[in-house]
Amino acid sequence: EEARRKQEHEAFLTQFSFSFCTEIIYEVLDETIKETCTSEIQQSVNEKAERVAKCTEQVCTSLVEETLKADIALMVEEILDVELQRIHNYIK
Amino acid sequence: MSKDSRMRATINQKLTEMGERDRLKELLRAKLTECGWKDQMKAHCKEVIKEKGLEHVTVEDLVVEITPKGRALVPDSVKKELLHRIRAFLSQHAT
Amino acid sequence: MSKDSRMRATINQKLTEMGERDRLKELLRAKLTECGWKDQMKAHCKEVIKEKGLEHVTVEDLVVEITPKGRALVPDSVKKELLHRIRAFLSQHAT
Repeated sequence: EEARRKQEHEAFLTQFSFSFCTEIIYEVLDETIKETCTSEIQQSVNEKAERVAKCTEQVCTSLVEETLKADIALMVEEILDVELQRIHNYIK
Repeated sequence: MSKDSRMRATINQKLTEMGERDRLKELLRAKLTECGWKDQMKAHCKEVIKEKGLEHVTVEDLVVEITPKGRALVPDSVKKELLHRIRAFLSQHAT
Repeated sequence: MSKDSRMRATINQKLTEMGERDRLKELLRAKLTECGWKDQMKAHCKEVIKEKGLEHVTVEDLVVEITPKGRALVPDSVKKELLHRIRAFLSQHAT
């Protein structure tokens, strides 16, 4: 009787160990996966925000550069024209 | 309540009260990091986000998507070690 | 094409398609006139011509000569306002 009880107890412990082990694994996996997903999405959101900020600044700089380039060229042409005209008039 | 259920409840209580439950969880977390499982999960998350596009994926979607792989990738050695430790605790405290 | 290039292309496309790029350039021109940038640049240009002699300068030379000063003289407040306006536009038209 004692041996039978002992055997039954052992079988119970084996079965309990397996189910408890699975329970712990699932619990930890669920928690860790949720944490990982949350932090990865957050990281992607932050990276995207940083990229948008950086690229917006670059676009702004290129827009300023483009405008300056065009306006400076135009201004120089106008000033040179006026100066040349002034000299022509003087020579005449 | 059957005898088995009572016994299960008692052992569960003991595992929690003695802090073994938390220690086992910590051990598992450490092992998952150590064996590279966590890095694999991060990489898989990145892939899914890239594939679906950040604006089309929620935390819940991502969890659903990566959980099967997460379960499959837990090394047998880690499971065995955990089981071994549970058995050792039980043989000390569940006689 | 890198992620950054794609992002810049998208921003530029959005600004161009909706006419905002031209409006921003106009705003910049107005601000530059308002803050005296244009007058300073004209004066600087005339100085260079006087210094080098009209017969020794071309449009290209002059542009190269005065552009660095032109860049340096754009007030930070103007650049900031422009950047702020681009950000506001993008957040209003975010998809």
